[in-house]
Amino acid sequence: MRFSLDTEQREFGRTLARLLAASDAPAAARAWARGEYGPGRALCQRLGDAGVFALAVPEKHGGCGPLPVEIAVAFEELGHHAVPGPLVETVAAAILLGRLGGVGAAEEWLPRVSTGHALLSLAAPASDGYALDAETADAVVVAGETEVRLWRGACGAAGPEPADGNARACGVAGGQEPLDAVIGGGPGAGSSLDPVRRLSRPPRGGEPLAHGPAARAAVEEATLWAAFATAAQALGVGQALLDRSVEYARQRRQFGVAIGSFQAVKHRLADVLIGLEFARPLVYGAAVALAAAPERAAADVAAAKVAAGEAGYAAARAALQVHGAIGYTAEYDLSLWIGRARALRCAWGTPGECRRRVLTEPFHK
Amino acid sequence: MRFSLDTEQREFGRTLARLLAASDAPAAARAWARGEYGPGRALCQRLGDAGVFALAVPEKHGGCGPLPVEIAVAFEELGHHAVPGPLVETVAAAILLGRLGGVGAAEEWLPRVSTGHALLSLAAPASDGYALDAETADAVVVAGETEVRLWRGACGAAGPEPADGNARACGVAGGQEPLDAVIGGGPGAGSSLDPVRRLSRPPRGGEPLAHGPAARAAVEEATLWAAFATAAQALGVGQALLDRSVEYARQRRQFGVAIGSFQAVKHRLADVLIGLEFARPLVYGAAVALAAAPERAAADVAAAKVAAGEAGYAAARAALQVHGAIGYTAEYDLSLWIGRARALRCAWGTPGECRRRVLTEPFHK
Amino acid sequence: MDLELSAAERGFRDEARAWLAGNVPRVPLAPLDSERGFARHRAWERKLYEAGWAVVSWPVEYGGRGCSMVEWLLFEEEYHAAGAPARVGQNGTQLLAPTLFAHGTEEQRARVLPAMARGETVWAQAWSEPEAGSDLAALRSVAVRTAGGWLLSGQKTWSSRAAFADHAFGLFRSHPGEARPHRGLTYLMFPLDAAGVTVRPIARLDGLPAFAEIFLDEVFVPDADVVGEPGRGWQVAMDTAASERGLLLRSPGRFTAAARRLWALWRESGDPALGERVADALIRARAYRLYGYAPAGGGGAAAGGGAAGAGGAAVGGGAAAASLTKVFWSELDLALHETALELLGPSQEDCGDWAAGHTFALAGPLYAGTNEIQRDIIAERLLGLPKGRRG
Amino acid sequence: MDLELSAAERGFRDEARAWLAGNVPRVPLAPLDSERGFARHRAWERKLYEAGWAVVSWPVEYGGRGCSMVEWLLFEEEYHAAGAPARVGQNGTQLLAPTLFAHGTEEQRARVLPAMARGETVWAQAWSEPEAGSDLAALRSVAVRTAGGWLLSGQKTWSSRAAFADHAFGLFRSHPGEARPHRGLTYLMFPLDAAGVTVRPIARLDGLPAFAEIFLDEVFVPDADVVGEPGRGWQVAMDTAASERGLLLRSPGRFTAAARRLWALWRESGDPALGERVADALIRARAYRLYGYAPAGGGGAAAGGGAAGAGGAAVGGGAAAASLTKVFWSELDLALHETALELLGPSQEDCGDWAAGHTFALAGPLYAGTNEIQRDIIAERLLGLPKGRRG
Repeated sequence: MRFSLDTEQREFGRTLARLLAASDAPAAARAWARGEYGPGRALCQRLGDAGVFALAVPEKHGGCGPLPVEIAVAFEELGHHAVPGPLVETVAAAILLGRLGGVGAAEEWLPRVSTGHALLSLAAPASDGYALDAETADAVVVAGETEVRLWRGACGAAGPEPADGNARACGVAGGQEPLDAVIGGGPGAGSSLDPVRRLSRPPRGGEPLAHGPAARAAVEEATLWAAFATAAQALGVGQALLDRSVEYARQRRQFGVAIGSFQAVKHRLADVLIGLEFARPLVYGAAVALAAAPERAAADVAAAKVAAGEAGYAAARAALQVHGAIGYTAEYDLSLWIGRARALRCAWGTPGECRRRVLTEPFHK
Repeated sequence: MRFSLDTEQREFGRTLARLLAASDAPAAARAWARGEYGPGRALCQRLGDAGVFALAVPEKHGGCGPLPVEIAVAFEELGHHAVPGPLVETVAAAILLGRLGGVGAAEEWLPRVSTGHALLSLAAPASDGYALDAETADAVVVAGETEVRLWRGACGAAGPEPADGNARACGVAGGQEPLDAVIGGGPGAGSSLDPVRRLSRPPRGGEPLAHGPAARAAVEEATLWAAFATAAQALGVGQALLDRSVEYARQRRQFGVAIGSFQAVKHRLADVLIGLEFARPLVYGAAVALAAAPERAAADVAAAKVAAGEAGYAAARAALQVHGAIGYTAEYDLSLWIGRARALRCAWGTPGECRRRVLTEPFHK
Repeated sequence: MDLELSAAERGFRDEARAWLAGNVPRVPLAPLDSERGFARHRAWERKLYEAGWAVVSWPVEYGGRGCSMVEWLLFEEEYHAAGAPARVGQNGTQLLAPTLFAHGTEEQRARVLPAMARGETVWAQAWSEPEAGSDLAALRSVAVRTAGGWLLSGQKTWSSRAAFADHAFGLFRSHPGEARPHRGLTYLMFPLDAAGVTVRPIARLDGLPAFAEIFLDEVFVPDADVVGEPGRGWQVAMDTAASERGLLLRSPGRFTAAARRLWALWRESGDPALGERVADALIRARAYRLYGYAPAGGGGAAAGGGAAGAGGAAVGGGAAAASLTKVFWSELDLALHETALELLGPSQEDCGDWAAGHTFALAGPLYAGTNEIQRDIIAERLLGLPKGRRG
Repeated sequence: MDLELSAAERGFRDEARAWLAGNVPRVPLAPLDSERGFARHRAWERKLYEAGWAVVSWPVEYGGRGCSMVEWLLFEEEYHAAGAPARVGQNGTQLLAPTLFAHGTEEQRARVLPAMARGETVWAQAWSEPEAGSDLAALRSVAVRTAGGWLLSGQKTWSSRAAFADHAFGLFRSHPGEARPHRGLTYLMFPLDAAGVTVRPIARLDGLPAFAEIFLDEVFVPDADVVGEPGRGWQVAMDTAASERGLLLRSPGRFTAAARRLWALWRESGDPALGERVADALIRARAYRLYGYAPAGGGGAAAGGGAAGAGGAAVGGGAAAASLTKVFWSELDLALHETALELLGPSQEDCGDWAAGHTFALAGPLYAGTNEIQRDIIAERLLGLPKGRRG
């Protein structure tokens, strides 16, 4: 037994952390929220160069995956730096395509995903049929209960993003129906939990990839990976919220002292740390379970998802309470993580669904 | 609308408070736990003189009830002073007998209950068939789903308690089967939540009182009153725990200051106060609902029960935390209220059952 | 003890219900904190006013109906059950107006209140400053004496509604050099379009400019717009602060309606395991409603605790009791919306009302004095625990 | 990264499982904290010792098997899954023994540990005093120098197991007049039947004498029973305090087993609404188990946090990480038992194990340093927040 990262895995995490720290991901996220996808796409390209997406792509399609432990390391960092985009969905869709095997779509898309040249989105029963950021994804994998289709995104066939970094004026490829009205997302949209995220329902139609039991199994597995990557991301989001809250509590003074010296603040942040520290082993436990046998990993993934999602959300609530009104403003960067924590709590499996999973299906080993 | 106590009701509460403060109810409770029922019975007699039990007995049997608001006032005080005995059960059994109307048992028992000369216990489906303190009750009303029986307690025919205050050597009346092994209760019993309470399952047999739909309706109503009186009692228990915790937190010093000046202690006790203050209107709301129409009061009673039961239990948890180890000892009086709060949380309706009631049956008005 | 409505109360409630059924916009108005939405909500206030529903608890002379507390609670229940719009004028009607009733002059009331009731003048509050959030006594904006009035300078922030409002009210340091930081403050009203005022809207989490910074540079305010005695603004403001967080700010009817909607959502999409939290929302909303009906539970400065029955001896702290209420409703609001989002699942991000409600609820434990401060107040003033290091 | 057991680990686990299956008493022993139960539990320790299971992680020379942390965790999982008896010697094996390994002399280890392992000598802890509970540094009992040793006087309280134990260990003020209250203390061991020792049992909530007061009146202790350097007892004790609250005190296996039993109870008597809390118990027990497997999560003084992966940068506080563990397991234990009692309903009062477990769990947030103190430690030492007024 060796339940800890090896040197290479740790170094991978540090490399990503350095890359992201130098990339101003918050600015890319803000641009993304405005519909300016250039900086975010460029960042994804750099992540692709660093090997993030290859982790989800099988070797025969140019990747080295799926490697769940490394995916967890990467998504903790992606969450920690508030990177925008359909990252979880790209990974899960890639795993789905890889799992389907001999389809042409895998050959077409996986090499491009692997290098960071393509972002995918994924709509599935577990996402209530919504796809994240479909309007900028290069393709959307649309998974029903027993069939999988591919919707070539509005920008599916396009080349690299325009130099001005603005959203491309995208046409609709190959006579497909356009996206439903995009909901959520964007500053001032009013009803979104995270202005950086845009959900939409892909239209009917698109290219059929698979159906029947094989499709169903592949969709189930991809959903598991989506929940897993979301859990790791939520953990990183929560850690970032805690780090910022601690920093703020040390500096902000009220009543003549740093607010971090108040016991109410201390205890709240201590609870956030406890939540994160005990969610983390579940996330890596799920990684180990996925590596061993995805078909027996459902309870582990569910446990990781609920624990990390709730810990991240609790970190957001605490961050708001520690920061006061400034934490509640869109212009302060903290809002990026708060919004993400809110959205990830229920994305790819609500806490309730995850708990039901744990109750009906025991942990293996 | 007048949702507050009138002068007479307030005075009634004050009178009981004075009576109980002068009665050393904790000592009576400790004796009760040792199986010495004399002081507790004497106290119940004084409560009977003060009119507490008459509140549950119809006028034609010598009482003035049922008067739910006054019952709530009384049971808050009984809880506040940790009075031992099957008080809730006496009230609920009296209401059941009164509701059954023309049975001889009502004529036999209710006048004695009304004056405090008889204590009853009650076993019903909602108590999982357990009766509280049946070994010292004068009679036990045993309610099944569709039938009601009366088990003449071991001491049913006996006169006043012996002068030495010890348990009477009770025979079994009229050839009835004896009680099952008494469980719980007593210091050192090890597994009891409240050493002052003894539960047992009354034997089969006893005198049939009623059956069929009328019996069922009466049992349901009695169960409602039991839950209601338990809620009021739990509220009083919680208030006593809060009062004692505040007092202790003002005096106990650690780290050179009164522990009540620590924010963690303050906030915890503030939450206890909030819990109690918002449980109280539910208890009196349930009283008003019972006065208006018991058949429409189920949700109100359930809401009162869950809120007061949880508030009382939360007060016990906080009291333990504030007092530290001394609160965890049997010899310190606080333990009487802690034990009671633990037991009342699930007595006559668990939080879960009460919540289900609220979900399936809306509040009226 | 009873919960029966009198014939008059029933009549009042039925009248409100009928009017709302006929007049509440079928399509929700644009969000309050957008320019278009603000105008729509202002127009709605006018409509309420004309039908006599804008400020039911105020005296008739200022545009109200002189309603009792119970009638006000009934109106609020009907209002929220009908899904009627948010109240754009609430800063004025629930914070400034009680202050004017208690501390204002007759001239001020006659001038300010009717226009407020009609929605003509929408008020923003201007309490916080960058260095004075929870620690309100630390504020630095000044009022300097000048002929016939005061010159205001400094910076206010987190001023709700200020992005689109007409006027604001707040505290200013008028008598510097006092030994204690909450002395020497003056409570003043000022127009947001006055010379020397700059308003910078601030976007909330969802991007809407729900509050603003207000920069003041020698803004002249005549003596007529001082509320209460100059230099005694802290006391004047503390009265307002109690209404700001008590029952008057967030009436029970709001949560009763929300809990019913949550219950409906649960029955539709129901995870049985979430039943526990749905039931708690119903129960807590019920508790708050009954708490309101208890005479002592009545909101605002007059509140003396919600004990309907015996034993509520701990509560007798007047304004401090509003702290109980504030913690209670803000936590209820959050729990309720968190449960709703979970019931909605991934489509929570496509659920308009509940997501917006959650955004709003997230601020509840912060504004009107953080819940940490409220718990300190409860512990110190209601329970009598020793003061800690704060303040 | 993997969770595979080696062949040796599997063999060890299977051996433990088989032995326990054949030897765990079918009828539960009388409660630990009764005279009869204490004797039975002591006999059980002897039986464990003879089969080599008493102190698996100790070196062979003292009666152990020199097990790794993983093997110890596996043994604990099997032990609790088998429903084996509570460990009467735990104060000695988990608190005193680690201290002797770190600070004792070879002579002390050889004299004390084997007898402890065999259950011949059962140890009580003697930390608290009436005026020194959470504030342990305030203790007043003294050790006065005398020829060849020390004379102990004063009063200890809340001494677990002391009603029936043989020996005790604790801190005494040996060098009065030091500037800071946690200097000048000495860590000593003493027999409870020595001249000058009076033990007064104290009954726990359920009436059982789970702890005691110890009155000491010039009790002679030879130098051989000083642990570590005289006057430096605080440091010596703090090492023990970390084991006392970390993973070694309440192993993950305990909660894994309890959560499984809760799950079984729920499936039998199941309120679907309680499923949420049952699932959380399973999940949290799982989290604790995996936390234990992470090398850094290993308990006791060596603990450096439970981060299996990246990002756990905040944790690196050594002994302070045991505070995380302590808050986590104590809250899990309570939640788990509260849920069980609710599932049992009115018959909760007739449910032996779960009621007794709840009584025990209620003390979790209190002993080994209150959870309030633990959260202060976490905030100050792991998060680096400024020290508050405490201490």
